[in-house]
Amino acid sequence: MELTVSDLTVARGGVPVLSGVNFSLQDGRALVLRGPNGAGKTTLLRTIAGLQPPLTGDIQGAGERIAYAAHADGLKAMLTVTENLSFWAQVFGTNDISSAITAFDLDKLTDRLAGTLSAGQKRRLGLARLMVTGRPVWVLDEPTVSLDAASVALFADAVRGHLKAGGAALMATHIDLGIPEADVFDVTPYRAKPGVAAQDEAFL
Amino acid sequence: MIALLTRDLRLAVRAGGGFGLGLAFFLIVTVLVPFGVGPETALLTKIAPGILWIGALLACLLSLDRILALDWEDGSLDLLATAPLPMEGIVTIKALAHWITTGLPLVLAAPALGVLLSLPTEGYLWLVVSLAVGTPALSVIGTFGAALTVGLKRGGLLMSLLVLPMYVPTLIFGAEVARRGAEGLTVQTPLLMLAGISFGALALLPFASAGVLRVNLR
Amino acid sequence: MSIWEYANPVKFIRTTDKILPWVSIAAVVCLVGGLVWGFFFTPADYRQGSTVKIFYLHVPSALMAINAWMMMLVASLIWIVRRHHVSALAARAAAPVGAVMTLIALATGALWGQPMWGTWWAWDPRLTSFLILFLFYLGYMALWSAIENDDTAADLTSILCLVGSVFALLSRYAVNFWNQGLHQGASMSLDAEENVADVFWYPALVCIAGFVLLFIALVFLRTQTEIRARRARALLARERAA
Amino acid sequence: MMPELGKYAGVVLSSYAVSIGLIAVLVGASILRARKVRAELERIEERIKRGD
Repeated sequence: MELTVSDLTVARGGVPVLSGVNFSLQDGRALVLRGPNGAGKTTLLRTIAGLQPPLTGDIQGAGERIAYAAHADGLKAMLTVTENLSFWAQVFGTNDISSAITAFDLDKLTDRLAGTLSAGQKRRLGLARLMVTGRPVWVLDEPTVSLDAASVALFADAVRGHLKAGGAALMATHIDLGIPEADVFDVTPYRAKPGVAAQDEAFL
Repeated sequence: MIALLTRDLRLAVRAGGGFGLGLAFFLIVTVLVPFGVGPETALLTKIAPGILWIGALLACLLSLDRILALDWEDGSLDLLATAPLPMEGIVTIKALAHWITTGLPLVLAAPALGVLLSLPTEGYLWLVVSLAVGTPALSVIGTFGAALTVGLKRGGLLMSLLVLPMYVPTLIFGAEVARRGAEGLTVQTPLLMLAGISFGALALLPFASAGVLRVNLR
Repeated sequence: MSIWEYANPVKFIRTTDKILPWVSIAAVVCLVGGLVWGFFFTPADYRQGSTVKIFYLHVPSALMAINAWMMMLVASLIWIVRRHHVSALAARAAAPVGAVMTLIALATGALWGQPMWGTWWAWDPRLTSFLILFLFYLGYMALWSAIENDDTAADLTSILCLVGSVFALLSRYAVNFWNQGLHQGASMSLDAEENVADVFWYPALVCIAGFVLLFIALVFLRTQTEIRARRARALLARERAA
Repeated sequence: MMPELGKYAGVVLSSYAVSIGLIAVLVGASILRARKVRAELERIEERIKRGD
């Protein structure tokens, strides 16, 4: 299986931000999206995750294969680390949360309420959520925000392990993740001509 | 689905707010009424079913914006939308969790408050039955309102404006069951209508709620 | 040549520009004619006295209050199914007109009720349903103005209109059940003689025609305005983007 | 000219006054806004045309 994006145009608030995007992501590979702020990386990722419809074009191999992680971690402050993780495990129909806890070095924090964690620890917990989804394609939006160097290394290891197990990862990021085998896809050439929202075109 | 329900219930218990707030509000409304209309037992007996229903309705309304707004703010709603749960299921569970944390305590507390308003003895059974049958509709309709206004800043007031007119039929039939029960009349027709509204809302509104939620997430 | 061509904003404005003056004139003629006829040249009813003259305002406005919501419902369905922007904007344009019609029906109903029932406001099922309908109009308009993105607003309000219609209908039955009411039965049944004598009936028909034409003219005008406002926003957005 | 309204003159006249007033406000507001938006749009279109 592979994730294939063909001739994709994505829109933010109806205004096209990226158009004619083509790439494919094989299982076992990682792809890093690059581009300046506001280029439309988040919009592209949200579209691939199925949260918003594309304006034009086609996405193959997404849907039920995607595990999406956004800027917000979706953590509940009043639940413990274990409870947060096992909730998502149950939602995605998996059981094992211990390997995710170990991979992101959360062992000492399992009984802490998520609300009492530091920003970096929260982020690690948010990323550990990906491992319990059991989904093959990770779609990550700025995964390393507020992570220190050691945690970035943990994250890179987790991604590498995921790839080795036959998964794939699509990431938008500015910093070097320390995953040299990842391909890089620069969205800058695909930036849509500044235009108006598709919904406004009928009125021009 | 069950995981989502247990999570929401656990959060309601831990964050306080859930069980306590609606109940306290219900209590306050009921206690304030005699101060407003005077302490005559005969008058209170007459208006008790209606007051209890309105108190329950307002207590329900008070907590509606928490149904979806919290999950919207911390990003859980986005993540849930990509999870293998149908959106219709998510909104139904959310409404169910709201009912368990708000509607059910109201049903259980209503008899105690009935005492304060000198509800006649025959009235208790039908008061509880009418609330038990009617409050699910309030939660489901409220979830629709919450889904409509989830992305809006200061959506709370707008949501009340949208939801309250939709509460009218439930309130009318619910209070009618309670009133007829208290007066010892037959309750069959309004009770059937009330049950019809609850079942109809439960069967159809999740589709509308899921639809507007998808629009709001995009 | 299909009817959907009129869903194109430019085409809609061009067509309605031609029709609008005629509809407006016809509306004014019918309204003035009907109301003058009804007010000055009909006798007082033997039972209700001169209050029967309120009939010429109350019935047409009540009819239009319901018809306006119906029109919004149809327009919302068209938007959901075919996604024609003009349809969504027409629904938006009709809402305030419908709300004012509801308000007129409520006000004249209350004024009429005073001498007939001896009270300004009775929780009569019909009056009550109109009050609820008015709340639905308010909520609908508030939701439109609260949402910034035009398409999102159109989507959400059209679903609200659908769901609201069901609940408005339910409320109608609920209040009927709740209070049998003082209001006379439908004064609009097919054989009108049963309810209203011809002498009152003919001017009322003219008034109804006038209210319908007024509604059409206002919806055309307001839809044009909404289209122009959208176009202005779109042009500004294009300018900013360029 | 004025018809005999009898003891109900008050309510009948106020009905007409209220209704005609409300319609006038609605029509007036619609026309005013139509004018304003039309003028605004023409200004923008004019400016864009000159800009080209």
